[in-house]
Amino acid sequence: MTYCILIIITTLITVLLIPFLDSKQKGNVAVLGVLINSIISSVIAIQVLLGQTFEYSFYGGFIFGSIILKVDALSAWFILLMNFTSITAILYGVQYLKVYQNQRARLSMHYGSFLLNHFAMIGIYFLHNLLAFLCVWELMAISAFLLVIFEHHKMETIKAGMNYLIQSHVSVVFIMLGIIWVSFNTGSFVFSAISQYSLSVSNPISFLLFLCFFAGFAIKAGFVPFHTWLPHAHPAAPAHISGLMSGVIIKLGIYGILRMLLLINANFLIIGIFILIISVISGVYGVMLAILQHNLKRLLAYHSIENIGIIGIGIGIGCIGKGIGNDFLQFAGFAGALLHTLNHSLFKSLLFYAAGTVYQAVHTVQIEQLGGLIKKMPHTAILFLIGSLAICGLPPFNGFVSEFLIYSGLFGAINNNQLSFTILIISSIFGLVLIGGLALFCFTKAFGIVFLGTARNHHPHNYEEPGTATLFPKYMIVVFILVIGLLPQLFIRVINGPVSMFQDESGLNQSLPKLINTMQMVSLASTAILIFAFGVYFIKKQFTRKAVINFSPTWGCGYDVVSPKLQYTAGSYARSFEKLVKPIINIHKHEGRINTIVPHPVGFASHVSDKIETNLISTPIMHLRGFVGKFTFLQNGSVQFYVLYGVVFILIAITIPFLINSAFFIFELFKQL
Amino acid sequence: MTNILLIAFTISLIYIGMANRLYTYISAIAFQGVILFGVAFIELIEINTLNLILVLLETIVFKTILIPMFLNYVIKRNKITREAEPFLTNFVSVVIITGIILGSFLMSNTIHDTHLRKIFFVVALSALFTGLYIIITRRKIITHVMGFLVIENGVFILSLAVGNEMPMLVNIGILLDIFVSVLLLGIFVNKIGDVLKEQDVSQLRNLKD
Amino acid sequence: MINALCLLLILISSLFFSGIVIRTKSVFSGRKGPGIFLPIKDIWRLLRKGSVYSETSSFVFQIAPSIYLASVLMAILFIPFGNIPGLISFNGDFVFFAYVLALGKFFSIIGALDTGSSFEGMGASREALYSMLVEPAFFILMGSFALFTGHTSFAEIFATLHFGSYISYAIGVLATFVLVIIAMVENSRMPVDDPKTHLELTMVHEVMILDNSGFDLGLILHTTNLKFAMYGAIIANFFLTPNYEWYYSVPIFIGAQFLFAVVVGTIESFEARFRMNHNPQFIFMLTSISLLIFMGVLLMLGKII
Amino acid sequence: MIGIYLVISLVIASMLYFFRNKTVSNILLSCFIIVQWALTIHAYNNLEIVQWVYFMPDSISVILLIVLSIIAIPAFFHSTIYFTKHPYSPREEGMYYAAMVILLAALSAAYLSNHIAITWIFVELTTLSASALIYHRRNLKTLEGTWKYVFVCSISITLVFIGILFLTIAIQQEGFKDLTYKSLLADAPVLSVFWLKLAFLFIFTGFTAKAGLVPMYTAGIDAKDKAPYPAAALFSSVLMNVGFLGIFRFYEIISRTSILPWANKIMMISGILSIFVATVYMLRVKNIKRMMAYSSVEHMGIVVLGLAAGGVGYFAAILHIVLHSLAKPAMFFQFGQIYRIYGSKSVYDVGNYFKYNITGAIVLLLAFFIITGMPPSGLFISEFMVFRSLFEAGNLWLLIIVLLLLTIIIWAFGKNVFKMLFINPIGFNDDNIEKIHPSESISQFVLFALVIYLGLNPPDMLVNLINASIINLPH
Repeated sequence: MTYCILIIITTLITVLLIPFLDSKQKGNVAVLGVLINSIISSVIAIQVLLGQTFEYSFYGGFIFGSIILKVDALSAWFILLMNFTSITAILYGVQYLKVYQNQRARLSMHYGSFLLNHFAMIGIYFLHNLLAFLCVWELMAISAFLLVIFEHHKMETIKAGMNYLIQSHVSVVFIMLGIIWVSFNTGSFVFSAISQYSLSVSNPISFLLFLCFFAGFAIKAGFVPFHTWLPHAHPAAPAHISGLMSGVIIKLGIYGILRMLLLINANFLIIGIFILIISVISGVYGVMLAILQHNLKRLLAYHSIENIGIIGIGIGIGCIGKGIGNDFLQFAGFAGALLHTLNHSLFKSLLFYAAGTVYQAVHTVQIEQLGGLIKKMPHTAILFLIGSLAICGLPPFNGFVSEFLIYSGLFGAINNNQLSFTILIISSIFGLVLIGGLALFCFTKAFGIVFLGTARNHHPHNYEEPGTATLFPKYMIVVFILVIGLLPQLFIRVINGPVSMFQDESGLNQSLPKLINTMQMVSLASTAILIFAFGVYFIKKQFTRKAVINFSPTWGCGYDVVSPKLQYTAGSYARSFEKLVKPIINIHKHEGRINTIVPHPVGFASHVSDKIETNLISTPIMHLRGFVGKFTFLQNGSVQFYVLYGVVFILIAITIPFLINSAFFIFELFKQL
Repeated sequence: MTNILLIAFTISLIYIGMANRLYTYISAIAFQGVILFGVAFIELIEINTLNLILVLLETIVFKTILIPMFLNYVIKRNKITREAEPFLTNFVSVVIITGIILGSFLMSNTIHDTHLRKIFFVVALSALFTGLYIIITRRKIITHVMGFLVIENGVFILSLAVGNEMPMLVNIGILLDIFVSVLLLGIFVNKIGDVLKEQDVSQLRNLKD
Repeated sequence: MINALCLLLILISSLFFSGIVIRTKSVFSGRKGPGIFLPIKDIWRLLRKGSVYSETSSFVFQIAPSIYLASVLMAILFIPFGNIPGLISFNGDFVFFAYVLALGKFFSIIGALDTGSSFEGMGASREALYSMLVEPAFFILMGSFALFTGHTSFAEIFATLHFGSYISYAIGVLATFVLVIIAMVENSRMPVDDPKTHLELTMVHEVMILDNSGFDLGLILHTTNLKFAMYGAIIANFFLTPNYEWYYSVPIFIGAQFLFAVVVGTIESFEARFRMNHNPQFIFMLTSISLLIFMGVLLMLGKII
Repeated sequence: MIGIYLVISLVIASMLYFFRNKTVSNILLSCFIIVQWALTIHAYNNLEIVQWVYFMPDSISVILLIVLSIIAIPAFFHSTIYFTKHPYSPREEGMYYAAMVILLAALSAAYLSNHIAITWIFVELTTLSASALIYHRRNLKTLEGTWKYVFVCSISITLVFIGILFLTIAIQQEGFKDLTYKSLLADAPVLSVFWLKLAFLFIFTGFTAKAGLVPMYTAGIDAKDKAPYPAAALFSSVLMNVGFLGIFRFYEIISRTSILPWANKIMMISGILSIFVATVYMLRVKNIKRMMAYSSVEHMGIVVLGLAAGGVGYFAAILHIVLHSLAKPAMFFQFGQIYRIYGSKSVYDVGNYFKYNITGAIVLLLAFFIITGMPPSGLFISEFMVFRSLFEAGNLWLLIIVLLLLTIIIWAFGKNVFKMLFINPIGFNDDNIEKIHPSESISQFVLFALVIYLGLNPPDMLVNLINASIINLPH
């Protein structure tokens, strides 16, 4: 309990302190606050993972009833990964915001809301009271919104922020409906009330309840078709916030879904299939759109959707495993999902930070204008490369481990006695592979075009590699990425805690040793790759010590006027893919034609728009506004009308019953005839 | 006797409906005042004299003499055109007012109430809605005031219907009557007359969304 | 130590492979053709040459070929030999196998992009697209084997893989076909790509390595051979059933490799290269075939009657 | 006590009008505050004790009275600021203060009266004083606003009177005479349904003008727009409450009878329509004051819905009224500062407030989150309870519609608020803009803190009062 009070006090003090400090100190204080809170909460989490229990309950007043503070293995896991990314985010953020030294008010708001955000997220993982949960949930959303609109002098930033705010409010609405539903039937706000209720009702009902909560959390997590806020919010936010959002905040949705899976006991088979399908769709759709983006951060945002899809696949097969009582499938599924949650938060934040560094160096994240950054910013380039390899799920990096877990779950379960699942599983394997391949396509493009070759348009001023302070948090992440990639068995052990919460006692942990063995082999193999690579390179070095090395322009097939314009662009790189997917994705082209004898300069531009967003969000809202707009005659400024409204109201209220009665009378008359 | 008076009152409503010129309205309102005096006298004969006097003062002095004069004064002072300028033609107005009367009559028939004398109810209701109707369909602000006065008369009749047990309500009604009329006309004469020359509501339509 | 046998054999057969292919082609085109060892000699010569690097390229360009080779070597470690598992073998190792190849591909692609040449970018784009399209086929194939045998590692799968009924033979043939084509695509040979073409615009793999020279080029060329040999080994494993002793299986293995090389040669001499925009559907066709295999397996297991 | 109070406030008002001197008026105002609080405390200590025949403090009236006494202080405070910043002739100033005092006194009396006719009289009085406040800035626009307000309110007050007459008819049939709420509650079950229906219809419609609900909300908007912002703050809080009180008291009576479901339907329709109208104009208006006025309409709609839904909704409705009438004035006070900086009420002219007045910007930000009822705002709790009551009453569709409309409102509101806060205004030269001292925002912060505290953890006193005030409603 004292821990929690400590956290609250720290947050209050820091938030109140920050506005009165000068710009440098603001940052340091914010770092300090985040560190303290992280350490405290992490201590609790680690204790819990080591087997202690953390549960307090106190009376929260007339409205809330009893509030339970509880950390179990699941929330402990999430707390840890949340803290890590928050720390890296603030560390990097302080450096990132150095440019804005002179705008003190802005910085105060930013750091203040960062601390609030961190605090709210801790609260989300601690609280087991639905109403209180909702409050901190919205607090988190609001503070995240304030973080996103840091560059609030731009209209599009505000637009994106509003979009995010409204959608997260919609998610709150869904969750609130669920809470009302439960509290109406049980009269209590504690989490366990949900399981009570779902025990008391039939499966379809509790599935509906689950859907209600799922919709709420899916908006936060960014499952298709609830993903539309991500591609707007991420590019608008400053880099460290994009990293935070994509690394941690959307994971809150995952946490919520997992929590609900623990509480609601519906037919897990149905739930699993539902989640699996929606996740495969999210994954494929996300990466498909990602390839066609020309804005680096937007591309990464779509990749978040894809990775959420992968996590969802893990959860889905976990549920199916629970449903059909396949212990291995269940373990692999949930373990894969949880591990991928961690992994994604690592490499995605790394990628966003790198993108941020690029932005600060050359003031654009338009892929088509970049190129050749590796020359001047080798560190950033390597970091981005590692991130890309990890996100493509290539060994020996961490992304592979979690995907491997999911794969082995799928392949392990392929041989079950229901045909439908076999089909389902093979199709989700297909989806997963497709996602992998597309991700590779996408990140070869991203890395290759942004960092390799030469600059595609003349970068105005001479930029350079940022200092150690900026690189340090990224290398922190890299260390973790490599550790997970090379020593997965350790993490499997850790993850056993939260995963076993999903398993019923019966089939507990036969699959753990099995997986640990496999993981040892995986780590062996991963190490082997590194050894091979270095070995070959070493041999090469030895072999070509005496060989003559000379440099010349790139071979232009005889055309020896080297110009950056000759390079392959991102658009042309994606062209071959674009042709394949044209039927399912809106691609708008603006093409200038040469129609005079003396050709004038013409341009070509293409951008892709999110079909789901257009059909699901924009169009309905347009119609709604149209409908609402029809009623603007009401306040038309003439007193007669104002009086008329009253008269009409009274008359209608008087006459309607009469009319209804007479209608009934006539109806009766006809009946008698 | 009361009934005859009340019927006369109803006729005056229809008369207002077909009237064209503002002076006709004013005279009609004055006429209604007289009728109200009669009705009040008959109805409230048995209540204590103080109340009675108050009521009679109100009907005769205020409703019949002061307000019409006041209206005349306003019309002259602000050089308001003498036409009522309704949105709808008088024919329609007459039809609708008749409809109102008919409707309130029908409605009163649904009441199974020995206690209340329906005629009061009918007249009051029709006066109310006629007044509202006038407010809604006439263009001039002063006609709004007139419509309001008609409503007030209706309320007065209704309060008479219950008043013989509860004089307090009648007094309150009178209070309202005097109070509001003074307020409205006060604003009217002092301000609107100064600011706006032609009493067209359309000039008071700046506040809107 | 016997596990290393397969590795050894693959390494050996990789030396001959392209030689055999070339010789086959020349025979079909009525020429005498070069010696079997010519390609290897070329590679050896390249290895000792100096190299020219593009000025636009960075260190990525220099490390890429090494990692490419390393990835293939790594992949080879997984290949079993009959009932003898590879050096590394665990459940789901073919996932690792596929992903480690993808790693190599990633580096070869960014290596190509590093030169900033439009041709190499084009080649890279095509390569990425094709490997993306070809991966599902491989996974579904392995999935159906996993379903068939109930195991999820190369070694166990091939150890327990045995053909009984007619369907199974059909499946075997189909699987072999798919693997052969996968090998062709992965090594960008006919009919997807023509290594002998001289127009950069129509190349896939060759255009990616335009700027590689000397040692790197050698590495890349030999990596291709290794890949061929590797796929050959996988195909060979269909025919190495557990009940043979190793002195039977080694000749079978060699024979299979040889046959595979000849087949490749034959295809290359009688098949014309597709138009570029026909390639995707052709490659995707593999996926559908492997789905057919999957259905066949379901039939065999009596899940669909 | 109430008698003394009325007399004193009348005296104070007249003195305010005649002694036109800053210090004197300040002293007088503080005196009035003291008297006001004295009345409040006295009322709280003598619950359910009839004084002066026609007045009896009960729980609901005490709650509203406390709210009024709280709001009165910052209202006067900001009025003084208003007069230091915008010079007006002492006469006008005196007029303004006198009218405001009368308004507050009339409101207090209207709250406390236990006789339906007396309530009616004092409500009438509020119309008068309010119109004086609206017409404070003497120009055509304010004149129009005043005219409309007076006219519509007179009509509606007449409707109320007619309703009372019908009620009288109803009770006369049963041979009762007494029109106090207590006896009405007692008699309600036996009264004739027909007359009660008519009475309810007229009284409800009449009071909507004050409460700012469909159908008669219209004039209130203009009033809040045209009145000086401290007065507007009062209009959108305590003045609306008196309308609500009128409805609530009669609803109590109705709730004893068989026509309760019918009345609920009427109120639900009115409530949902109010929210809808608010949505329509939130999307449209660019005048900040009107925007806030419409948001008040929306909140009253929510309140009425809660009342109509019943169950936990009763509690929620009262709580919502309290919280809203604490939160909304704060926003109006904030508006005063905005107006001083930009000299305009239009969203188009206001912008980048964050740069020019950071404290005020924070207030505005808070105001947005609190008034749109996002947790941890207290209004969220009351809204949550209202939604829950709707759910319990089985109006799931209604609930969904309401949620949708509220979301649209948040969007529309937010769009404007954030434009004001962050986006640079066009053609606004920021040299020689006045620096606003943060101390002027303290009252807003206090009010917001109050809203959050009362919402998240209402003290037992409040809870008991609310429970006591809904004791007459069916459970």
